[in-house]
Amino acid sequence: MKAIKPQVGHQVGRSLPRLEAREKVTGRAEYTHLMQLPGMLQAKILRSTVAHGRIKSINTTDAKKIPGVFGVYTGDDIRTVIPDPYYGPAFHDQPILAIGKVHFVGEPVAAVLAADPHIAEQATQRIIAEYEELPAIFDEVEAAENKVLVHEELKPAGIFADLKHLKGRKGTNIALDFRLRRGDVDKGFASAAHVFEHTFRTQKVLHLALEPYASIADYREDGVTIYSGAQSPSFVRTEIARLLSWPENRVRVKVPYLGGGYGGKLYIKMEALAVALSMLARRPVKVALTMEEQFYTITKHPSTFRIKSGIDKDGKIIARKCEVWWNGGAYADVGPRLTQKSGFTASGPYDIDNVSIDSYALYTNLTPAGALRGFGIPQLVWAYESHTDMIARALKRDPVDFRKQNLLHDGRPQATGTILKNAAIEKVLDRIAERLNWKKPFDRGQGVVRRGRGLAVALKAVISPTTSVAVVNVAADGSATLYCGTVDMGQGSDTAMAQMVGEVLDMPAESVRVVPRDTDVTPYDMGTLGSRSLFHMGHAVRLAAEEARDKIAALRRELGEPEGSNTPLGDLFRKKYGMQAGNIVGTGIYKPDYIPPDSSGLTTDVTPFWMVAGSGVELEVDTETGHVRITRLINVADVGKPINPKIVETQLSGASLMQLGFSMFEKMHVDGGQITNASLADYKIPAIHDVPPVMENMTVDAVQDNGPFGAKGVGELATFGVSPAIANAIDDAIGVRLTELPMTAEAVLRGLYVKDNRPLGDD
Amino acid sequence: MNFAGDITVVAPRDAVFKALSDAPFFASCIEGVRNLEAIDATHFSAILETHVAYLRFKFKAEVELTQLSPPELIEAKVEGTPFGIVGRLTAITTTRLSETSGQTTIHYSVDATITGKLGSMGQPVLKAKAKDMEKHFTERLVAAFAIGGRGTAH
Amino acid sequence: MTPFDLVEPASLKEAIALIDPDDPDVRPIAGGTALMLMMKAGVFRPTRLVSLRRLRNGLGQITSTMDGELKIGAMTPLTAIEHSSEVKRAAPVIARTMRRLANVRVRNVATIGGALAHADPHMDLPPVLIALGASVSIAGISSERSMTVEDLLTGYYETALAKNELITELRIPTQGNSQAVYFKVTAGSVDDWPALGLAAAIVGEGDTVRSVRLVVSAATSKPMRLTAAERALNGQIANEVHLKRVADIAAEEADIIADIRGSASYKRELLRVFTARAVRAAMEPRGAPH
Amino acid sequence: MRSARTINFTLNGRSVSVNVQPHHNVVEMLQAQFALFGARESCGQGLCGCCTVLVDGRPLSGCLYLAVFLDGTEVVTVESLAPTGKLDPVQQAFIECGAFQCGYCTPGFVLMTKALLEQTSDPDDEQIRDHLSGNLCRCGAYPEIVNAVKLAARKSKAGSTG
Repeated sequence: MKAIKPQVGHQVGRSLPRLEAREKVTGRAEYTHLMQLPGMLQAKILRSTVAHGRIKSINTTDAKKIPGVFGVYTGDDIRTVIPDPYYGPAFHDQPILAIGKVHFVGEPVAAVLAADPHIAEQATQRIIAEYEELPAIFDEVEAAENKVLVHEELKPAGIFADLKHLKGRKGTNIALDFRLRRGDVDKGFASAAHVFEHTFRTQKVLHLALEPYASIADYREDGVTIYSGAQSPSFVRTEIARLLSWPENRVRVKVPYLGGGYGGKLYIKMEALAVALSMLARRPVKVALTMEEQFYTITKHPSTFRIKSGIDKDGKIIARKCEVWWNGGAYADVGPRLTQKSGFTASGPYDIDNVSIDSYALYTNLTPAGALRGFGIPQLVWAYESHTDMIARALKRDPVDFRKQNLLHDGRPQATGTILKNAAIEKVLDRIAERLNWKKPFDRGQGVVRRGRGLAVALKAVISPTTSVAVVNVAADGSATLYCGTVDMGQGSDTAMAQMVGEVLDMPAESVRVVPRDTDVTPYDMGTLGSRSLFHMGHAVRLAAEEARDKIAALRRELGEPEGSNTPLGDLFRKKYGMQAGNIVGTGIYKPDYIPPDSSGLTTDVTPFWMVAGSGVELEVDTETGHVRITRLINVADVGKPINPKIVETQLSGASLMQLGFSMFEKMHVDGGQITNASLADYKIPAIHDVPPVMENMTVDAVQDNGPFGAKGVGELATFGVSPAIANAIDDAIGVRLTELPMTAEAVLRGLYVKDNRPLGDD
Repeated sequence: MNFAGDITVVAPRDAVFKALSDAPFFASCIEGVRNLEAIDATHFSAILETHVAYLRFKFKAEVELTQLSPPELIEAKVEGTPFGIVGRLTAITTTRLSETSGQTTIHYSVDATITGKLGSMGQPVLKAKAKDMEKHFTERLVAAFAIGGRGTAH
Repeated sequence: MTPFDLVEPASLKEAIALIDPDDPDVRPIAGGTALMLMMKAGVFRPTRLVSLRRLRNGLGQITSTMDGELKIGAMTPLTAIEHSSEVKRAAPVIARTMRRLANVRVRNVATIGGALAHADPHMDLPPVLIALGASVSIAGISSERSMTVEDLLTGYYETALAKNELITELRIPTQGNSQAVYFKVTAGSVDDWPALGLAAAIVGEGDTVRSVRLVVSAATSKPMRLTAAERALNGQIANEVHLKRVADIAAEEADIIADIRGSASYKRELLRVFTARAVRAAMEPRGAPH
Repeated sequence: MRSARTINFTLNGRSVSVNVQPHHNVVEMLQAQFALFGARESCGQGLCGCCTVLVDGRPLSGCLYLAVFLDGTEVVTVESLAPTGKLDPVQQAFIECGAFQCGYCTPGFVLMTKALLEQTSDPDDEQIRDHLSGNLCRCGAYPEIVNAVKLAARKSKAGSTG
């Protein structure tokens, strides 16, 4: 092996391979799903078979009799150790095991513990649960009518002040109603030369991390240790401490590498159940789900988006009304947050004087929905960028020119009123158009196969306000260790953070040790989500490293070193302590400014940075079968100054491929509340043959002035524009407009047949 | 999962209604139903056992006649629990009868839901099986009325 | 999975004797790729499995007879068939089909006998084998019999095999001037179970179809010959006008099932399109790429 | 209780003998009895490739293969590829090309690549994609994986000739 030579000098901007690369290619990287503790029991879960119902009885007698079964537990048992066993980041609405009622097919109802998972699984089949079925509701728009109620009463969590007014509200499925009013949208429509209204829908899809959800809890009288594939260990600690009425320092959360997260492993998932079972069993307990069970855990939000735009005679968008219904499933998870935060930018990256936005979080009797790479933005962009092209087409305007006429620019207020800054929207659009040779004629083909091209651009406000804390510890030999709570789930954060430490302390990034996440050791971080880590934790890490650097400088001065001395650190420590001893510890805390929106949804400071990206697509359509072949996929993003260009490129590439699956074929099919394709045999994710033959992933030349080293986040960016770019290209190729995801071959062919006035039958 | 179809038999509507609302007769037309027991006039229980190749599926089923409007409408609700595997089968069946020139057409529709493991992974094969059972049901029904007449299924 | 016993007989006779025809919880297991899925899903909980692994030596050969008939032992892994030069020579369509069949790991383990006995209508090989006119040899407790693959597959997972019968060999007759193609049509991801499978084997003479076998799969509950379409093609000139007619006949005669991969109406359209495409491809001059 | 049995096979170059239950699959056996976690179950249906092991040189899905069937075979897991700490050219290529993100699927892709290069020393793009079509990477590192396989082919060649 050629050893990779540690590089001295600038560390930021290096395409350094991931620090943990060796662990991963040798199969030795640690993941919770694979961990074993001595004396550990395995849990298997009995899940609800009705979408909405009252639990009449749960008979565990037969299951308990199976040799090897340690115990069988229901919600009542959980309550003996955790009296109020409801959890969740926005609402405390989700019981550890169902209590009284079940709210979706697949909801955990009982759990079996055994040393042998085969035995535990077998025993779950012997539990007899009886339900009295209640009417269920599955569609988000129907749920808003409140004819069937999922929950009797809303139970917002205390941590978000702006949800407090929802406490105890009855008779509604609306968990949150975000409202933004800017200018006068009705006046705008009245004075418009053209008004367009379209409705778009997205389907239920899954994160489908290849490492399914897993948590292990080891409960002792004096504390509990949790090993978990969690994206937000600090939140898990807080939430478990709350459930147990303990101080946080008795809860320890350790997070090894994650086999994928994509938003699914945020907040709290299997941890509470693992802790409760460990309390009941007084043994370490592992709750490790199967692939099928992931379909009953958390999904992306299906959505319906009705969008209406008024255009003046010159082609300027003067008014836009957005109504979005988010299908949150049976428990709120972080849906209300998503409803609000994505609502800020629902009107898109356009400069529009009159905007009205209503965004509703709805309860339904489906698997709960939460964050999934983009936090609602891909659903919104799908609608508004399809809408943009439809308007351009109807007005016979070039889609790029029409966008350019209406784009938001730095210095102008975005819908919330916050002034846009460091948002290279036009640069991104121009680059996509340039890569697509937009100005040049395009061969759309003749005969069976037709060709088309399309693009889309998008804007997102990062989640705010959130806090990150980091510690940099320089040892007496001069080596540095970083303690931070950002979870590396494949996005390469450990590497990027090490590069920042290396940059400040002038040492090779690969020599910096990044400590695995452990809440006993690594300080607080709000969570690894929403492309926030590089910016927020990046600043905390930078500040911690700078403090360490300053302390080293002070030490040099104290020891009488001349200005500009480069005496090795080890020698300094020896000089100070007489031997290799001591530490220098630097800490950094970062929390950006934020002003919450007023009752009209307006604020002058909605985000510390704007996320900007877009995609361009060329494709072929087989007009006899509807098959779409994407021949070229271009993703362009504004990431400020990339810390690690190679990792940035692969993040863009990977995110766009994930969104390609959501765009073209991924869909959870639901029949009577039951997901009927809950396996990789029937729920397909993109595989190697689905990758477009040509992919280009690039960043525009930009600097985020307030970012660490000019950088900002990247993880979600390339999900934004993919779906509408494809839909726009399909329309360009064959004149068929799809308004619902996924854009399957069948949907395309049906569209063609409708266009030909011979619609396909329904059977 | 939805099924619907028409079956025409050569018999007057009253006779067909009477036959179809007779639980033992009705059950005898469904392949694999046994141990039919009447709990009261409108509630029944039975065991449904069927197989696909070497896979056996056995349900404990409870049937409730939710509406009997002679001579044209029968509605029933079926709830089944499989043995040995977590799941649930629910079905709402609607049967309407119409008579034209001595023939009665049975318009049936079944709205069935299967949850649990069978529902998450077994839908395609169970659907194929249900289609088979549908055919079988039609054949038996037509045959039952064929004595002295002829029925057609389509 | 629930625990079970595993027996590994060394001879075919012994294996058949170990399969109790009256006990539905006893099954033979070859590669096991399909059976394992059933057991993991909990829909099949055997008490005993009879492993056929030790029969590989006797039933794992690929040979061809003097008159060009191909004989493939039932325990031959799909990979061996995929890479066999004899198979490539006698029926190149099989090697082409294999490339997109399941994946390398499954093909390394799954056997041809096990695959046929599994009888999942979505599988790629059965329609191809039916188009090629293939048969299987079947061994029972005291007798042997032979059956076409077409007759073997009777429904979704259903075969004409008695419980204690085992497929011992697959036989593919010499193809002469016949040219065969298979279209695996997926509706979403490129790698998926097909929404439609369509196999065609045609002896053509110029534009004229001398004999044809057309087989639909995946969209139906078992792979089925499109006999009406075959009749309409036989002896006819396969021009576009006629192909359109044949495609309509095919779409009319197949009993198409809707599932998550597509509605019946859509699959019927696919069947129309691919009937024509398959005939065109199989009528192309030899050596032309498909 | 069903009877366990003893099987003998070669695991990463060493002869081993182990007691297994008939219903245990290869992944369970490797994890429980040898603490080898490179092969791991994800989809449980042989579709994702996370559980890939090489048996007699051929890759198979360890989650769908009964452990008892390993009797008399030669088994190679990802852990054997860097026996002295020196990475295999395939592993090195995956690192250099950035051919993974979360890493959960990586051992499977590495072993599949190893098997491909044993068969075909210089595969083209289509052969690579066909061979890897049954391995899933939810992070979407496929373009980098294809590059890595090509780089590994070059490295392996250079290694064997030099």
